[in-house]
Amino acid sequence: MLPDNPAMHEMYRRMCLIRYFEETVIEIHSAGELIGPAHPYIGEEAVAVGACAALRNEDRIAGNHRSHGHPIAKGGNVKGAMAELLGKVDGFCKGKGGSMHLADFSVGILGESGIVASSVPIATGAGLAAKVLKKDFVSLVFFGDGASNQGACHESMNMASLWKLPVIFLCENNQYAITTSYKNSVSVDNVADRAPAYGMPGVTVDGQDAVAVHEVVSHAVARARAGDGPSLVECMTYRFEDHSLGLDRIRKVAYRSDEEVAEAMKRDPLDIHRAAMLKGDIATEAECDEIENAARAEIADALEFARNSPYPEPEALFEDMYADDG
Amino acid sequence: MLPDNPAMHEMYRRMCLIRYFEETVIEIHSAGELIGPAHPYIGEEAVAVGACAALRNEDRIAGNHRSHGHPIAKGGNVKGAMAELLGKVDGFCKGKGGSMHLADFSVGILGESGIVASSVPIATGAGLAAKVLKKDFVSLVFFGDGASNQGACHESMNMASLWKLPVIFLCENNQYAITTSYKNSVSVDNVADRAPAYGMPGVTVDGQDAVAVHEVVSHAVARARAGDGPSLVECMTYRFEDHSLGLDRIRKVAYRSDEEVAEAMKRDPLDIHRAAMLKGDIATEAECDEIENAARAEIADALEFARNSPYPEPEALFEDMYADDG
Amino acid sequence: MPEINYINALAAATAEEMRRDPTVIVMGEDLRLSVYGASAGLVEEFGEDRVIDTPLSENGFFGAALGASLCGLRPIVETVTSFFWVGMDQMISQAAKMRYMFGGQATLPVVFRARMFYARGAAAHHSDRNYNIFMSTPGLKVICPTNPYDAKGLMKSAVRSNDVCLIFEDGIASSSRGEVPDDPDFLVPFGVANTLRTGGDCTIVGIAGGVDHAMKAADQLAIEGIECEVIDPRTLVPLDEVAILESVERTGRLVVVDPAHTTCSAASEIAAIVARKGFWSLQAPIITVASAQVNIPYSPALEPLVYPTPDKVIAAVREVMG
Amino acid sequence: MPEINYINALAAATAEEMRRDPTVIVMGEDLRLSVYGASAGLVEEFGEDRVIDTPLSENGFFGAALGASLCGLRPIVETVTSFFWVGMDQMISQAAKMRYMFGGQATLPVVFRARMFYARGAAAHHSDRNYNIFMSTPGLKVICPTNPYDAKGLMKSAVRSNDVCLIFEDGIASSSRGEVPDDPDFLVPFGVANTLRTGGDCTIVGIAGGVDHAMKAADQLAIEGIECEVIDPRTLVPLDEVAILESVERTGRLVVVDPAHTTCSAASEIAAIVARKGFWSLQAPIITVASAQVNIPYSPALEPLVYPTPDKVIAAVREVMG
Ligand SMILES: Cc1ncc(C[n+]2csc(CCOP(=O)(O)OP(=O)(O)O)c2C)c(N)n1
Ligand SMILES: Cc1ncc(C[n+]2csc(CCOP(=O)(O)OP(=O)(O)O)c2C)c(N)n1
Ligand SMILES: [Mg+2]
Ligand SMILES: [Mg+2]
Repeated sequence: MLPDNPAMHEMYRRMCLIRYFEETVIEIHSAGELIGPAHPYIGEEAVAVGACAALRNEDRIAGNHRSHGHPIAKGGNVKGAMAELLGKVDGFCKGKGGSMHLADFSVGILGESGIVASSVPIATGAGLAAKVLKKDFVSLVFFGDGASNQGACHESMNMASLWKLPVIFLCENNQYAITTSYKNSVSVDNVADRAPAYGMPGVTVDGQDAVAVHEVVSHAVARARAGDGPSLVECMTYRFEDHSLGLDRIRKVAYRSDEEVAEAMKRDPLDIHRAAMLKGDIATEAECDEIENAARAEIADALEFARNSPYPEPEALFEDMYADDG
Repeated sequence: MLPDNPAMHEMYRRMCLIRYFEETVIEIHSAGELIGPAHPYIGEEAVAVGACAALRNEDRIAGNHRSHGHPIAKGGNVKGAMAELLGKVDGFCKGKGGSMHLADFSVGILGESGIVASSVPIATGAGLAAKVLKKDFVSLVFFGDGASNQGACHESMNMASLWKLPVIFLCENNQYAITTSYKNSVSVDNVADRAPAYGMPGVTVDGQDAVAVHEVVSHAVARARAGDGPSLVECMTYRFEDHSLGLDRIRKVAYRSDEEVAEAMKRDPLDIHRAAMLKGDIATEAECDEIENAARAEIADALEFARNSPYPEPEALFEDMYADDG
Repeated sequence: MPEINYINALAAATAEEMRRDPTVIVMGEDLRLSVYGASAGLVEEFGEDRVIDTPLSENGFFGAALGASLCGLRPIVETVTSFFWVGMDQMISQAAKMRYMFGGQATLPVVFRARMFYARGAAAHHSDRNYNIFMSTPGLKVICPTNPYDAKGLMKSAVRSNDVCLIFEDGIASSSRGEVPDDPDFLVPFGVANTLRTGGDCTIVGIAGGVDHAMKAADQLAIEGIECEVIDPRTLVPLDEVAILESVERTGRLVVVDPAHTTCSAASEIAAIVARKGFWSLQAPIITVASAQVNIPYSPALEPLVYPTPDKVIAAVREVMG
Repeated sequence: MPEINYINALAAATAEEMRRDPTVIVMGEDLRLSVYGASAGLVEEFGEDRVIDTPLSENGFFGAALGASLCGLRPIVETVTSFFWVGMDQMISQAAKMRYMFGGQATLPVVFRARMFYARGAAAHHSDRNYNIFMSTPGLKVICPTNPYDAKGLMKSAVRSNDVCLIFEDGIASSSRGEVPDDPDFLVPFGVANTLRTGGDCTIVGIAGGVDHAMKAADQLAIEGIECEVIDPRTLVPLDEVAILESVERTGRLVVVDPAHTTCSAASEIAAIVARKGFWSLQAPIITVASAQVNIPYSPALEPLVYPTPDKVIAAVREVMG
């Protein structure tokens, strides 16, 4: 079932925000304004946006190193994200986390993680809290095809299934972990094929199509909220850019053929969503343009905001270590 | 296919050795002669013996905390095992390892591990060496139903399958991890149901029947040696004794009903094997008795030997830390 | 005050805090049947939702406890020091770092209770005393109660703390008995050392099981007329440096007793602190009496040689007395 | 001697040893395409059987490397310090303990090469400098090459060693260039410190990236007439205590520079050793210049404040000079 029209518009808006955010990041990174590592989400926007469109504000998410798309999709504000990337006080994490550690607890974002698969148990614990406290939020965790091979995923899926926790394990299968094809790292055809090993449903879905992702995740969310336990959703997608900004060496090595990249880029998730809206009379060309323009402006504002935000004071170095001691 | 007669006899002999070894351990433990924790294998003898009967001397095994059965089944000498338990210099490990760390590299025993599931990656690495060095030994690792939930198992099975390593993952499903039923720790009906998640064959077999175990493991070994990769074999079995000697508290708690224990003990692996030999005219009553008596004598000798073996000298404390520095 | 043993003090602290605060839960292996004693009676009183037996998946359930703590629960996790290695990524990458990394957004009220086995043939895989490693990692609180009174009071403080607290339960201390208040608001604060004995000749700082050795050594030395001041820091993070430095100012001498491996130990850290901040008071070298830098052997003939003993402490004090 | 950079020195050492000994293999993530530079050209020369790209499963493949080493291979594993946490059980329970636990039966010729990121916003999850933790655990050799010469020579020694060797590659050092012998049997031995500069006023021990700061500080101080002796231990296990103690005997003063967190650091350990064995030579407190006890922040405004700098070293030396 298609989300209603405002939801479809909002999904497009968030996909545009992510795209332009990432384009801006690439720009300022190559200009030397941003120095840390950063992993662009371009090409995968439909995954985070489709998934988060199935969630409520109080639902929790956790993510990984490819980290800008998830918080924006969940409704985190882009100013806080951009300021964080520049290491400024108005960043989500007061500049302490940076690109790989975006988090906005106010909208249910429990944080990204630079250690691959490390947030999977965290998200499982969020589900445990929902169950024990008898609250009806659910928890969704984004992890990659590479990450799926970590023991943390196995342990988490097993626990979530045993305890029927409201958790959605969402694998973003962009087909590579840095240079390694999932065909050389995952010993079955699809990551979702592992769901039966935990007694949970597993689905593989077209991750370039936000509507398709939304639908599958909505089922998983409904199941979780009903107390029927976790699901594994694998979204097949493709990373259009390099693995990471700042790891130049990888640009030069040919782990993906030009044809493969070109072929994959034909299925741009923004184009697909725009086309779906036009085709379904959900938005006009002008409305789509309007959404794009507004998103562009919002990102430009965010950059401006981030640039104007001050750096943290030296005293901040010692703050936020412990909760009890202020 | 049944092993030949001498092999059937040898299997019985090793099962008897394990049984009497364990009975002796329980005895000297309650007399205070043995002080460390020790996890009796009584009731599970058919698993280790059936499995190791399918192996050659140069094949490798690794194990866990329930650690006396595996080395005896693989042909490790019982004197070295008993002396190790008493912390004497003639122990397998010169008294440094004790019950949970038996190892006899001379017959392919890469060692037991007190950390649950920790030897699973080790055994996988042994398989990797066989492959890279183009040797035809295989590697078999024993782990419990509880252990199967550790991430180490997931990672190891995935790697072994990807690389088609000659590894047999042998789960001793004795149905409990200390007091926890596998039904509350494994989110599928059988541990072997997880094999498809790694693209490898998985079989559940009656672990009280050494012949049945031998047959299934033989298939897995043949497959491994042929370069077709790993298998997961789950042996359904039952621990007749307490989880551990020296953890008295657990004796008192009723995590298994008396009826359940009594029912399980009706299927004694030694009785089953003896009956199979008699029924198949593989051995006479007298031959069986003779095997038992010889085994009893061998264990009595081993205890004598262990008692007479000296304790390590204080200097030994600093020996065996590093290979390069002597 | 009733006299109870160490394990029961921890059990009492747990039950009291669970009664006080419905968000407190316990998680661990075989807790419901209380295999190790500190969770006795909990499932009967608080039900299966709050007393959670986990599968053998330390990395997974340590992380689940942390995640749950971000969403309103206050988990108490029971484990063994050696199993921290298995769940180390969650302990370091998440427990210790999350709050800071997220600019203070994450609050992680989790307690990890870790038993430390000792002597009696636990051997290398079950004999880790790794509090130094968690001291080294900023972001965690590290607590070593050495008697039932502290066990209860520090445990209750840990449950009420909004930070990740690691409680290391030394095998030696865990058989001790002592008087313990039953006031439900009895707490022992973090960062306040306990001076167990005063004396002007030498300061002995005891860590975890080292406190007992220090006291025995001090008793013995007193007979010879050497008066030692014995300090139990009780918490290693935060560490009561002031108490140690003031004592060394009075005595001019320092011996630190620590059953953990000597290299990069808590004992070495205290020595380094005093070598910097208390240097001008020192009249003799600082001696650390810690475990030999070998894995813990099984044999009853070898294992005792590894650890500090009262005799080794006495020898060290005599050495610094010159 | 050709001048090459640090990464290329490691790459050359690896290729030379692989040529010499067909049982040497490399394992790690994305090695075949040499994402990080030190495995360039290996797959072309040695084939896919000896250059193994692993899945993201550190605990699994660290353990597989150890298991393989028991059966005739000599694996070199490439990783990052922060990923040790994920594979910690294999590093501690197996790598460090197996040989001793099995009474010397297990021989584990494995090298773990761990990169340490530094500055430039790697943030908390990628900025661990955890060599102290592996020093603390008996059974491992801990190596910190600080220039291309040592990188190559120590790496080759590590590959030939029959023990588990951990090589920590400091981000600062890894951009350095220098002359490196191309003799295929060029080795740098373990346990022999390198005295980079002599001077009678103060000993500065530099660890990993701390060596560079120590040298810069010493150059600056020399202009003011303070002559420092700068020592690079090169290996932390085994540690050349004698070189350090002899230097302190000459200078009477000690500053230790270590980019790792200060608590329970290698720097604190060295301070503790000298406070015991070199006490009577000391004329001033021992100062350790190490990282502040906070997680590593991302912001370029904060991160540099954490680490030692030449200025902090200069201040420390001035302080001990009184
Ligand atoms: C535990 C761990 N190992 C290795 C890395 C280095 N690393 C960062 S991203 C990455 C690839 C992750 O692949 P995947 O999970 O598929 O996510 P993707 O980057 O494709 O989105 C690797 C190996 C890491 N950060 N953490
Ligand atoms: C990593 C780890 N966690 C916990 C323990 C404590 N422990 C020892 S044996 C055991 C149960 C193991 O169950 P299973 O794997 O089924 O083997 P079994 O004892 O039934 O043979 C537990 C929890 C341990 N030794 N290692
Ligand atoms: Mg990927
Ligand atoms: Mg079991």
